[in-house]
Amino acid sequence: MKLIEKKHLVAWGAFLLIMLLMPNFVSNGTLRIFIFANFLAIFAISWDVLSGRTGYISFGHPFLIGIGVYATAIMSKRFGMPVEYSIPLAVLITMLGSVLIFLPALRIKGSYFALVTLAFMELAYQLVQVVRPDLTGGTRGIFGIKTLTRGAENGFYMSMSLMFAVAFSAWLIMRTQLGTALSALGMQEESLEGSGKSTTKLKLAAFMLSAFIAGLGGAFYAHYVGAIAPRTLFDINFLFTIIVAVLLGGSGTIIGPIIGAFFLTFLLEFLRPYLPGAGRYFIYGAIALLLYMYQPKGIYNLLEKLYQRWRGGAA
Amino acid sequence: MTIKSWLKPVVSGVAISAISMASLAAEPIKVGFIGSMSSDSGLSGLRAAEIAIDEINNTGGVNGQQVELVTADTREDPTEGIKAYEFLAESAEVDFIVSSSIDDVSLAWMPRFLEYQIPTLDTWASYVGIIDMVKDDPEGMKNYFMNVASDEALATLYINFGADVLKAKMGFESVVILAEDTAFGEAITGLVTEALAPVAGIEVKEVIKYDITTNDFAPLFSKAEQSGADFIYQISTVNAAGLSAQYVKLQVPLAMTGVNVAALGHEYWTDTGGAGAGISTLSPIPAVGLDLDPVSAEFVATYQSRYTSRPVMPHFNGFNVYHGLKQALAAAGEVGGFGDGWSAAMEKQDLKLMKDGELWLRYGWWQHDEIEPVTGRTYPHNIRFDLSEPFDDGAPSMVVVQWHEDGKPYVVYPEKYANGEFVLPSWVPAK
Amino acid sequence: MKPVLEVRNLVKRFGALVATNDVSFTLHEGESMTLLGPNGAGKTTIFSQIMGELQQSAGSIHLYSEEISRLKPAARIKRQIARTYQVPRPFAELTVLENIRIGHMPNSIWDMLRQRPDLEYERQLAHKVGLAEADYERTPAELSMGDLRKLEMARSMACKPKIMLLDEVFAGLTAAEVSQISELILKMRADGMTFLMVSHDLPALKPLVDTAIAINQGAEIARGSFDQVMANPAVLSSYLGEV
Amino acid sequence: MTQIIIQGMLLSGLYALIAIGFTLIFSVGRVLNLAYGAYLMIGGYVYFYISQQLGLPKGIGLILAAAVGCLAGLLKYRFIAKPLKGNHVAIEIATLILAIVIQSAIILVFGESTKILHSLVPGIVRLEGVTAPWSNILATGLSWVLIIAVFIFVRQSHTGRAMLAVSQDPKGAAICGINGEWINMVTWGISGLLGGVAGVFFASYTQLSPFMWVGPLIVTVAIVIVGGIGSIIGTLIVAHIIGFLEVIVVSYIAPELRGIFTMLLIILFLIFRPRGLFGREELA
Repeated sequence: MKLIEKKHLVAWGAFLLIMLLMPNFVSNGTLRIFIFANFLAIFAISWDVLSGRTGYISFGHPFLIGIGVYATAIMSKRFGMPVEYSIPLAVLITMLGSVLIFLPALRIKGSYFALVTLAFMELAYQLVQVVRPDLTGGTRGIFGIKTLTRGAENGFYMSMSLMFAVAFSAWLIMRTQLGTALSALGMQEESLEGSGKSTTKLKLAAFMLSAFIAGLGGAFYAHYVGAIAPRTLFDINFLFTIIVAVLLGGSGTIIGPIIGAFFLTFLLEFLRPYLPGAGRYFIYGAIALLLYMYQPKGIYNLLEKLYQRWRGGAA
Repeated sequence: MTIKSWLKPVVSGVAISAISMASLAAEPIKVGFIGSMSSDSGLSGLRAAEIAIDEINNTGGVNGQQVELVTADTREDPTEGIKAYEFLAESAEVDFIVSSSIDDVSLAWMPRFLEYQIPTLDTWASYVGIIDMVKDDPEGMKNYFMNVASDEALATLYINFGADVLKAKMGFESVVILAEDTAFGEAITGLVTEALAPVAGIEVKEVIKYDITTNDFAPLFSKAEQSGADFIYQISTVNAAGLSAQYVKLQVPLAMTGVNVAALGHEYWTDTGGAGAGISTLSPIPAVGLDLDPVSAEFVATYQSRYTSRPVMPHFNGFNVYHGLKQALAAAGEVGGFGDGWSAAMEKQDLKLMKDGELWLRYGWWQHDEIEPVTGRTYPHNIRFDLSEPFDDGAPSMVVVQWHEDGKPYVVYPEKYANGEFVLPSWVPAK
Repeated sequence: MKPVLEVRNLVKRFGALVATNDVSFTLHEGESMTLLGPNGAGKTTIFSQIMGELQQSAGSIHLYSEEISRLKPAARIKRQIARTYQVPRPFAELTVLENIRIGHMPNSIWDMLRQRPDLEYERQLAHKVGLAEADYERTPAELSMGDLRKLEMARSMACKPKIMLLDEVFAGLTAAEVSQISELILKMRADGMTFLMVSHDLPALKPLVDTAIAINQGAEIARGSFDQVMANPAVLSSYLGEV
Repeated sequence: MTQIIIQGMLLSGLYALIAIGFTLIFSVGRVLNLAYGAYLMIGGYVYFYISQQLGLPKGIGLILAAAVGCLAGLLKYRFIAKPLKGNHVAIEIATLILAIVIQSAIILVFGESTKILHSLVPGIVRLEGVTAPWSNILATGLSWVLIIAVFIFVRQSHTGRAMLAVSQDPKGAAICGINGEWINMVTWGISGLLGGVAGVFFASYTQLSPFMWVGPLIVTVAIVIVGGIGSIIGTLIVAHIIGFLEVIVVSYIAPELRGIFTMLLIILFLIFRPRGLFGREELA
């Protein structure tokens, strides 16, 4: 079941094709919305690789993303480093930074692990304002970061290719024996140990993979928006958006977080004309809460069930 | 056939029938408003834009074209600001953008401005770095204008206030700076320590920086008291109401002045529950407590008859939006739209608002090679200001406003605009 | 016959409670031994110490003459020892074959990524323990207790052990399933597997073991062949005492 | 020195007051209610609406703040904690989402701008050159009274002992005929009530804003983690450790480092001593 079949590749191909053709169908404004949806999808996949699979719930994911964002922003803006170097370095630094939340995971889990990661995010928020504000830009953040693209179409193609590459690679990895082992880690850590597997090694793999994706997404994000501020980066609202995207779409899958990210971003944009202010988040949050309470397995699962019922009805 | 090409005939069909129904030709001019819809300053700007556009449409529009307003919320968040700017540029395809964005948000969407080149007027952000961009890249920034005096001009006039009032009148010799730990706080701290001391002869005893999430200022006020300074200079944009409320609740026995963004609004008194007395703040003009010229007074009358919810009076940026938007549309009317000639036509706009036969407010621009005499540098596309009495070349860049214990704001500096005295709160002993 | 597993003077204390009280035994290659005793006698605690899930308070454990008392569970399993649990603990959302795969997949992350799973081997194992072909793609929730035990056996066997510790391997099984598992154990014995077993199903256990050690309150009370031990009055009274 | 002691006592009293309702839920339900900060916010805004916008007496404002907080607690139990029973992580996620929903609801009703509450009791005292607002002295006193009251309630009353029983062994308690459902409702209700009252004091000391819930939530989490789960006395002591630590950091080291020590405390304790200083039991 976890193996790669032709129909999967056909589905991925169709997905890629639709995305590639998207600029022909929709306005530039919609493309801009897609760009943010793509980045959110990357962050959601990163969260899911760690928390959705292994069960180590991270409440501090913006901490990881923030490392990538700040690393590339500081290196390219303050030290004039070319983007070709600053982005890979930022990804590396994010992976190193993830060790900080990996070490606690060796001792604690569940609510306690979630709280530690939350504390790390808050700590990062405060430190970034105090330590070397000449580099981090303090409370105001960093402006005028070199942007990689100009125009909605280019931004769309860049974010879409990145999202697709991340999603497809993550999907491939999850189809390997490593993916099976990571899922097993989330289900029964003790049994996994009892089967002779080093859970430490597997956890490290999950953290590194998640940090890799977070750092990559964060670094490209920084070079897309061109401006970052700690208040909106190390923020509970941002964390909320990532987690909700995964849970709504369906955790433990790759397509789920993508569906969730697209659904949420477009919902927010759809509401903009009716509720221009922060009131949008009320409807957004209420929908998220209801879906989470009554459809905890997410939209993907719901679609799957509908599809099966439809097939059952047709047959 | 793409959806776009399929939609086109439908859309143009609708458009044609609309044209045949209305005798007026062409599509409307679209004006985008970008700002924080839930903040008082954002709302001031938005309402001012609505009033200005209605007035223009009622008098026949711009060259027969009606003007339509599209809004985008920034939530005072840089990322939301970028999304909002993109929405205006790409989804709404506006012709012109008027912005009530704070500094951070304007800086965030600035790369998008450079990309789209949609004529844009800033009415809140005052960061002098943006004006420097106009100086360095006149071609790329040609469609950008800022009709609030840049922060360097604000600070310069404030130093004079220190010399003329704080030192000469109150006898204050030393200051303790209580500044939020932000880039803005750092910049103003730098200006004050470098200029207030030598120019006004006031010694800086200590600089206390605090985190913007601070809830409890009591230990900070104790520290300020212990420094032995004569007064507190506060620099507070984010947490300003909380800081001043606690100042009053704790009855800190030192005068406090400086930058307090919360006190720039007319709702300050009710928001702080009366706990805002004695606080003075610099304010870009038109400020709270400032008398108005007849044209602006009429705008306020319209505003107050139309909107009953807060803010009951537009903030300074509301006036800037009202007058600035009208100027931008007038420039577009002269050259037939927001195309190539617009920037040059906008540069020539010069609105002189008189009160009692004197120049009261001026909405004109510094030209590219024009040197401001006091600072000795240029401010292209920044609103024209005057830094020394009698302010006959432009309005002053700012006034100092103080909330007295009767619950009213008074302008206390400069002399020409003052309608009240700078006083100490009742619990503060005189020097 | 050479000794493969040696337990020497094993002691485990939980506060004041002595759960394992100076237990020693040696298991030889191909031998099949059982630990007998009432509930709470300390049998599972001994299993857990051998596997490294619990750290002993005193004494030592040797595998092929190498001391393993301080090694992590994964390292011990690598040295070809595996166990099953009293209550099966399968991976709830993985299929039967994937559950087996966990047992035999490589240890290095790189190999996990690179190597394709050996489906043929997984099927063989599943077949060997008597799981039906139709169940291979099912999840544990859809299996009977008997099938879960078989799955546990298969997953342990996938670790390619030479010594297997079976904990209550017959609990919750139908008579038919008991004889299926018994047959499997006999067949594996014939292939050279060494067993240490615990079960309350004494009639089923009897034909499978060479040696028995009776334990009560953590300490050994008798040792010998199955029949000898069962005839020991101390053993009888400890069992009767339970009832 | 006097200044440190007076300011430390006042801040700690406030922290103890906001932490106690959270401790109660954590000890009985073993649940981290991340929407707890929102109780404080609800309490503060209800008081603001009643006593400042409607102009009714402050006492009515305080009572209604408590009542609405209690109601919020009961609703949260009925519609979130109960349906997700046992799944701690799911409750945490759901309460986190709820906190955001409440935050947006407050923005819709009251707007985003900061509001200042009139002090419950206006005026200040000057002690040895240190100013202390009456309102804070009252909050400190009230926090002691409430903590002692909750302590006595839990130890002495029938319902309180039943709460202890449920916290230690839910199944055993059920066998003994304790109605776990009822006990849970009482706990969530009281927790909401305490949160509402604490919110009035917290907001009148600081300010009201739709984002004010995060700060006190973090402080509360720190107090409960360091103090030990469900230890009421631990809550009191650690509230003082953290309160004094903050005042000392602000006065002697650097004001901007204030929150950093709290965060480090959380991280260090969770990793190295998850049962806290006075905790009874470890939560996996």
